Amino acid sequence: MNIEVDIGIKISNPFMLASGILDENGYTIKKILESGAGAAVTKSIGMEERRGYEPPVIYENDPVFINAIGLSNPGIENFFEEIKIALMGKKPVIGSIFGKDAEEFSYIARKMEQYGASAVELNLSCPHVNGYGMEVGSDPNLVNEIVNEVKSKINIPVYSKLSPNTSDIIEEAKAAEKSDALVLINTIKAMAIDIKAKKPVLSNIYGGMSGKAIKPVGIRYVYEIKKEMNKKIIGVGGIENINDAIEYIMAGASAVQIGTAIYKYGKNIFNKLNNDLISYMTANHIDNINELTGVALK
Amino acid sequence: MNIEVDIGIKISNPFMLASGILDENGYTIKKILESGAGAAVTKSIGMEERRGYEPPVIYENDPVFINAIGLSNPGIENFFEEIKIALMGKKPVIGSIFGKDAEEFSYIARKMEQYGASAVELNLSCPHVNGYGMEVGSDPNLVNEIVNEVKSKINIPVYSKLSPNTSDIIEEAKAAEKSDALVLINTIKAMAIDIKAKKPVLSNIYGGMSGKAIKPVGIRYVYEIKKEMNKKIIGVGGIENINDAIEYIMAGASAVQIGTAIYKYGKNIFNKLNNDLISYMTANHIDNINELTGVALK
Amino acid sequence: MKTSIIYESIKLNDNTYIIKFQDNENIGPGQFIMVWVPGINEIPLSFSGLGDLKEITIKIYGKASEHIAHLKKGDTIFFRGPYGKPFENVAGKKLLIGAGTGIAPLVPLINKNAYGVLSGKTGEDIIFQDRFEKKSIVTDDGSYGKKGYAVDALKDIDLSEFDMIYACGPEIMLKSVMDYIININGKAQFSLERPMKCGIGICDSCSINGYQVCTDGPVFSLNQLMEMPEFGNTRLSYSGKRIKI
Amino acid sequence: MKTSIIYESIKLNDNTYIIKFQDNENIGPGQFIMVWVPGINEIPLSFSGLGDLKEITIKIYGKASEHIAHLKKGDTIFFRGPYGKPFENVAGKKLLIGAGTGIAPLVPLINKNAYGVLSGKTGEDIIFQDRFEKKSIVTDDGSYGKKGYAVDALKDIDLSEFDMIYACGPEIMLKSVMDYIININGKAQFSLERPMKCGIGICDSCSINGYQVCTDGPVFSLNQLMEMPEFGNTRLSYSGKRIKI
Ligand SMILES: Cc1cc2nc3c(=O)[nH]c(=O)nc-3n(C[C@H](O)[C@H](O)[C@H](O)COP(=O)(O)OP(=O)(O)OC[C@H]3O[C@@H](n4cnc5c(N)ncnc54)[C@H](O)[C@@H]3O)c2cc1C
Ligand SMILES: Cc1cc2nc3c(=O)[nH]c(=O)nc-3n(C[C@H](O)[C@H](O)[C@H](O)COP(=O)(O)OP(=O)(O)OC[C@H]3O[C@@H](n4cnc5c(N)ncnc54)[C@H](O)[C@@H]3O)c2cc1C
Ligand SMILES: Cc1cc2nc3c(=O)[nH]c(=O)nc-3n(C[C@H](O)[C@H](O)[C@H](O)COP(=O)(O)O)c2cc1C
Ligand SMILES: Cc1cc2nc3c(=O)[nH]c(=O)nc-3n(C[C@H](O)[C@H](O)[C@H](O)COP(=O)(O)O)c2cc1C
Ligand code: FES
Ligand code: FES
Repeated sequence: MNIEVDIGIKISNPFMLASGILDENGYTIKKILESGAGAAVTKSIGMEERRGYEPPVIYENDPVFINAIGLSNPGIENFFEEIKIALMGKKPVIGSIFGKDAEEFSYIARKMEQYGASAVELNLSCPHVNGYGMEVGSDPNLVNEIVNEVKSKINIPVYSKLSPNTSDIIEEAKAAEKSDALVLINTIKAMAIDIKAKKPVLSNIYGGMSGKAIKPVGIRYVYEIKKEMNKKIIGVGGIENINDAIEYIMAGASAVQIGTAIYKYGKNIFNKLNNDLISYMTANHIDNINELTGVALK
Repeated sequence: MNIEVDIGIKISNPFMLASGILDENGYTIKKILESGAGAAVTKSIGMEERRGYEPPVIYENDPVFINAIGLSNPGIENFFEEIKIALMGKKPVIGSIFGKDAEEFSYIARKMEQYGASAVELNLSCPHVNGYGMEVGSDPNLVNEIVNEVKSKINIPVYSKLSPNTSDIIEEAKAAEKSDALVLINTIKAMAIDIKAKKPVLSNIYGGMSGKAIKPVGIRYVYEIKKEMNKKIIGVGGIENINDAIEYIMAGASAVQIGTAIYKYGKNIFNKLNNDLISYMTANHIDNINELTGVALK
Repeated sequence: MKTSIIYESIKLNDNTYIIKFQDNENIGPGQFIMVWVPGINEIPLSFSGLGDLKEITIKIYGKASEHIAHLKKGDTIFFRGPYGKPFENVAGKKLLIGAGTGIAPLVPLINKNAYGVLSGKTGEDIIFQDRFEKKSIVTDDGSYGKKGYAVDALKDIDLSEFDMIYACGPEIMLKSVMDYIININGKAQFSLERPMKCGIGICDSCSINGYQVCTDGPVFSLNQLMEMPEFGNTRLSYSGKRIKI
Repeated sequence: MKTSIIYESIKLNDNTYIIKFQDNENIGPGQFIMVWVPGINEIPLSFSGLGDLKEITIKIYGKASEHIAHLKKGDTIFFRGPYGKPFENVAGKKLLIGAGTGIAPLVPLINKNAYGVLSGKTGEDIIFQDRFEKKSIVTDDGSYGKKGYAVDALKDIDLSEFDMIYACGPEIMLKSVMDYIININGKAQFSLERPMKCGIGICDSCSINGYQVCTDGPVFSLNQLMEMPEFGNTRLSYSGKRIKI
């Protein structure tokens, strides 16, 4: 039975840690890899150290989960040690990065490659400096420039993570065509008000919704883009169990990432997913997990 | 204690029936009005009779609810009798309409006015004929043209219902500035795959997600737009109980619409919301519900 | 979506089949499920058997019913539900009136105290007649039983001796039965069929005078139906256009 | 977000307050809540009293703690939780070591069998000393009790007679306690404080060697801590930069 998948690099199982969840401290990443994840994506790292927003940075009311961490990160120059520690987990570590333009992205990507990352994931869903409320990812020309620039500067695979907060994700995906894989989706902009306090809960007011509630949106984007272009896709958004993961795979994903579910099921969700995948494949007479990718499109 | 609200017309309480849910048959609308709704919006009606999609037209797996009814409707010429029956409910009936251009919208709007509708709601979130995957609502020029044209042709209030499947809803809202109120939000494009059948569940593959899962997105749009422009807003998306309704009102809504929750709580949800609103206002010493509109913005 | 494996398929006549499958859900007589045929359609079907082995009886009208009717042992059936309100099963004497496959949801009500009235266009349409000890059979063309409609068969029966009358079939037939029994026996339950899309009371396509057949029905009492001017009169088409029945 | 109405507020010293409020939740000693001050911040606080009237003891450091400390009877407190794993409360003899407000979460463990070691920068920082029958008090400046650190006080005590040692305070103090007792008494539980954002094990800001203080802790056993090279050594800053402790 084969559960190894190829996303430009080979990973021993299709379950990856999503960016921003338990992946700031190298020791935590190491532990997640030891708990069964096939690979781990780091927190998104930028040029400079960034404090991020003050708490409350999360709102949790199952099935709704909203976060506004605010891209807090130590800056790429301070991230070497964490990657080094994480790599003791002996599985691929993928560096998630953000920047304001192609130059920043490619600088950070090169650093990640030097630090030993197996691939980089471009977080194209972060706020754009040159325009209120805009996101890098909603400007196809900028996406195109960033992806091409990064691809030309490093030798490890490049993944583009796209934002669902857009009217035309296909245009975006096409702009990112040179990527080795597309990562779909990031969080959906949302907010919550506490009616007793009569105030927004998050200190930043707006945040990104993740978890169970966004799975149908993630499935839609994976399916829609897989149908439109034959690109490797990594599915993410609301995966809580093996059935959710299989749904993403059938929609067209080659691998999947898990984030929010960890607060409900703990780090051991990766071991469980692996076991449940084997059981699923046995029960359904599937020899190779890759057979299932995109079957719902047929 | 005052629970009457003004949305261009006065309605006796802030709870309205959302478009597309139990509002195709005039008798059902009448019953909903008798069950305590302050007003009811009809199903979206177009120029011609439309069959809509074949079943499955819904996917239900609480908290996820997705529909793809496909704008089935009898065509405006055949809708007079339903409005006539609905009006026996003795409360405002609001005609939801869709079309491909300003001319169609204004023709149908005039008909709705003649039929006795108290206001019209422009469904600006339906598929655009002239462009794959596009929606009328994501073209601000078209929105502007439609709203201005309809406003100039009828004497009853005009509401614009906007789509959340866009990167810049503020631009859209501004394009619809002449409306008497904005209705936020319509469903979020989504889909579900049945992993046993290995196929998308909905016959149309894609559908619109509504219910609990989208409330934080609706709250965000109401808040964001209320902050940007001082327009009357009708909030809709995932309201299941009085706390959800109050959250929308605090975010900036003057009235709210209820759709999906009806399958869980039945038509009597309107009576319950009214009773619970009175209890809430009593407990919190609020004399006039309008005081609460937008308090979270302060 | 639930699934079950077909345990047995029985051909009743040229275009009617019984399909049996395992399901532990506690289902009442008259309730229904929405059966999905992936890639084709989803249709409402009620139960003709309610044990641990559930039984549906299906007549082929179009693609979906054809696909379901031809399911074989070992195939998978996809469905959601059960939905709707069941018949209230009384202890006393029951009259069961079924037109064509309309008899199917009444089958679980059959016992020693039940008298059956079975109607059909031709003899081919008469099914489950051997399940009844006492019965009347009528066909439109007289090819089996007496010639006539269900309501004609009632004229030979003393309705006052029944504690409950149950009827299921096309709305036009139900209306004629209602009009006939209304002055004789007020205790009756009717199972209605109207076009269904959602099955859960949200799309309004199956509605009748503010009631949703899928959630408030499909079983309604005589008293409820008497207050529904739409009954036997008008309904909405699949697109939502009001049409005559 | 949960809410409760403040029942009582008690001033302990210039910048330390006890706040009492009703909450029926069953909370263990050492568990904590995230207290939200709308418009300002959200901070972790543990309990110094666990009855039906819950009690938190709070020292003013910045805006959030100031706001909470100044809550008055009748005001509303907003919080979520309880979170984290509690101390395991043993039946035998207990040594409770608290530095400053670090003594607060140990208060619910006090009984006849408890011996307290209270430390502080000055005498002002020593709180809850009257709750202990038997105790040692040390201050950095010698303004109250003996002059010295918590670990100095331990040197006068026969640690082998305790069934469990409990300690709470700054990590640097916990580390020195650990280093001291490690060879004498292996039965100890430490409550750690690291910067918290989410409180539910997802943001990684409170982590120590792969463990999340908010969910795997805040209470860790001596054995667990011995396997954590980060303990008392490095941690991540609020932005995620590795810094010396
Ligand atoms: C609550 C409920 C319970 C039902 N239970 C059963 C059941 O137990 N067994 C069963 O066989 N059917 C039952 N039906 C009817 C069944 O749902 C329809 O026959 C089915 O939807 C036909 O689908 P199709 O796609 O095969 O045919 P379609 O393609 O929808 O129809 C093909 C042609 O047949 C006509 N047609 C379809 N259905 C009927 C009908 N019922 N009567 C007369 N003409 C029809 C259509 O108008 C069309 O001309 C029930 C319906 C409801 C609402
Ligand atoms: C699990 C856990 C339980 C806790 N329980 C309690 C409790 O029961 N009672 C209590 O008073 N505190 C407790 N704390 C500490 C408390 O959360 C902080 O004191 C609080 O976050 C300070 O927030 P602030 O916004 O008021 O100050 P900030 O604005 O965050 O800080 C102002 C200044 O004080 C410094 N500072 C902040 N907190 C501390 C601290 N704890 N020690 C030393 N310097 C500090 C900061 O570095 C800064 O320079 C606990 C912490 C954790 C992690
Ligand atoms: C607390 C939190 C922090 C996140 N931070 C990042 C980030 O730094 N970069 C990024 O690309 N995505 C970030 N995400 C998005 C996740 O990687 C993921 O796309 C999203 O949460 C959907 O997956 P999930 O439902 O499994 O969490 C974050 C999500 C959460 C919940
Ligand atoms: C079954 C169904 C049909 C709908 N049809 C329409 C429609 O015809 N026109 C429209 O503007 N919105 C339509 N909507 C969207 C609702 O009016 C509403 O905006 C959305 O469902 C969010 O509200 P809710 O969560 O309370 O359902 C439909 C929603 C559902 C669930
Ligand atoms: S089938 Fe949709 S309301 Fe009955
Ligand atoms: S505070 Fe976020 S992981 Fe502990």
